[in-house]
Amino acid sequence: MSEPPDPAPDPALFAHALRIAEALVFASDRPIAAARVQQALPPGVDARAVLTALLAATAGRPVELVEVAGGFAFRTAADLAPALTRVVEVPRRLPRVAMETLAIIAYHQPVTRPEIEEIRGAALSQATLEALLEHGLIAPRGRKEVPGRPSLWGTTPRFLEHFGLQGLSDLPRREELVSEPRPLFQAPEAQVLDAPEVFQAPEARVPGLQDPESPE
Amino acid sequence: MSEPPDPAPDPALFAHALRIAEALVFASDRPIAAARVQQALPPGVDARAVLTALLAATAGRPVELVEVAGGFAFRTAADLAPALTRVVEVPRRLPRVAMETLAIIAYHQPVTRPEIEEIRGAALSQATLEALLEHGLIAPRGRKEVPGRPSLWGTTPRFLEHFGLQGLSDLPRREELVSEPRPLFQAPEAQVLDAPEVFQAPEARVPGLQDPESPE
Amino acid sequence: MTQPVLHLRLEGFEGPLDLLLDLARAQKVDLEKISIVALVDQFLAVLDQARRVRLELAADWLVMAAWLAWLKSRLLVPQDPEEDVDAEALATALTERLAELDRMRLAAAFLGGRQLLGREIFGRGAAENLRVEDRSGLHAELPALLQAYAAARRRALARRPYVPKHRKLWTVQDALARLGGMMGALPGWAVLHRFLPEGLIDPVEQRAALASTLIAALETARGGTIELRQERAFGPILVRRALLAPERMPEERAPEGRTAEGRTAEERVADVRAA
Repeated sequence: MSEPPDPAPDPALFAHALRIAEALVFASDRPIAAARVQQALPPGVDARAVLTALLAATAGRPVELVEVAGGFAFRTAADLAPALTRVVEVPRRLPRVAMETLAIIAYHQPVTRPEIEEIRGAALSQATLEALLEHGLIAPRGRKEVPGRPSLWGTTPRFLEHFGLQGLSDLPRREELVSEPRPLFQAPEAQVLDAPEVFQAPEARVPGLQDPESPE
Repeated sequence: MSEPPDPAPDPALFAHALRIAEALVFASDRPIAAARVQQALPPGVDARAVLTALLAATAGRPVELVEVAGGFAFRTAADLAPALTRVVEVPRRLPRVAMETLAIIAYHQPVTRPEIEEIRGAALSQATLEALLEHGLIAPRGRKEVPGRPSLWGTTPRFLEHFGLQGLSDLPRREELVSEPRPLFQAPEAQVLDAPEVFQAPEARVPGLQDPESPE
Repeated sequence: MTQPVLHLRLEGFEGPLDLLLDLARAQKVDLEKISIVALVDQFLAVLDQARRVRLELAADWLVMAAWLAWLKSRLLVPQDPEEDVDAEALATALTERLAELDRMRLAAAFLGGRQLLGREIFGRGAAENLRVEDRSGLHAELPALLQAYAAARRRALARRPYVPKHRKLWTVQDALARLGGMMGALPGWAVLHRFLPEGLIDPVEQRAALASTLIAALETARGGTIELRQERAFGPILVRRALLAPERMPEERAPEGRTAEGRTAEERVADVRAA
């Protein structure tokens, strides 16, 4: 605004203006401009002068006035931050693609990227592999001696730690997870042959749906 | 809380604790429980003692510590209201029906809507209940096991905060709520209000549990 | 002139109880000591004036008026000992309701007289967030890992085009040869399954081999070299070397078991397929 009409106003008035300014900055939900502070002050008191005095008065206090973009605001003194900040752990979930990739590496290791893509039936982005690497869940395990010598990937001890596993053998067997065809008469001598079920095909064994490349 | 372990701790440590407590409570817009303050303090310093000291230190400041809704918060001093409301946009007051309904809920909680209507001798509009809900002043408190299982209503911590109450025990006792012929409440010394002063709760009514040094 | 004012007045009351309380307060005595009879008269008078302005009045006003008129008559007439309603008790209940409504009014006034947060008193406008989120951790659960594997495999398998599998079927000729070769070493009854070729995994191939072996067994049994037996339907089929006339080939002789039913080998195969 204009020049302060009185560079040394009434001390009591100035003290009251200081109180108003402090309360106003405190109550404002964003940094408050000097012009807005001016509106709340008694006439004849310059907001700039009041705010400058307030900057000096609150310096060293646990909460100090600071001038930021757009105006004035109160901020916790920097030296108190360690005592006040409470660190909250918000663990992230792996995205679905990363989780699937990790699972395939766990079950098929050592495995190349093209093999992972083959198993998932979808392309695998470099970013996904890098995210798993960054978390320390997978590590390269040499190269496969085929044309192009692709890297082989395997899981790390950190992977076991994360998922609470003693070892890879703690993982459930693949057949328990994916219903792939089981052999009917795997061990004929062990089969109890008077059990009539032997002759009945279980539903799961519908021929058309079987894995063309039977794994076992 | 338990007894302060050390009635006269190291002054430098206590001063540091005061700074931490001030910054911690100042940073939040909601009341902070003493237990939360305790977590941030150096070991061996009792939060209650620090907060009591802080109540005394900030009394009369434009932004003072008050005990409200089971915790501690910084609030602008009452005498600055006229200057602040000139700049800060203030919400409208609740209509009379809403205030009466709120009072009935506060005194009769948990209470059903038919019970509120019975006391008021008039139907209660959905809009009134919704307005109170929207302000966060009331909340459902389960259902009453009577035919129709009507919802039970009660007041929230925000209700206490909104009206500057430490707890429900800060409300005048029912016996004190008598209009004529005799005047009820002594007008508290400093409160200047256009609302009838008779309804101001005197400090003497602060129950024993709470800090004897009332914030007001 | 007063009529429109009265009209507005009644509108201003939140129901009959509200008006009653206002009238009771006008008696300027303790609510416990109000005169119910006087109160009733005043209420009816107000309602009467209101009705002169407009006939329609809300039902709850009229119900209250009727009830009050009845209550007044009970209070004035000496108590009938036979009467099961106690007018005094009803009057006390009404007084108590008025007193409670009055208390709640005062409570509302108490609340309204407080300095309100956000109106007169202000809290910190821009709260500082002292929480720091540490998102470096990993939310890892084994079930999620396993589900991911199963989901990836299922999806990949479902997407793969169906390619009919090349099958190596065990022919009746193969079965005859295998049966003949193994018969010599057979000491007694043996289960037919023992004559299936080893290493068959595919269930279709297994069933084909079973059918071929059964046909071969039936054929051989017809030649009299072996005997077949089945204790019950779907039970195991047993095979042994024939004890009598090993080289004979009787036309009509049927071995024991289900072949006695006179069904052809092809029908039996059909049975096995259907199983």
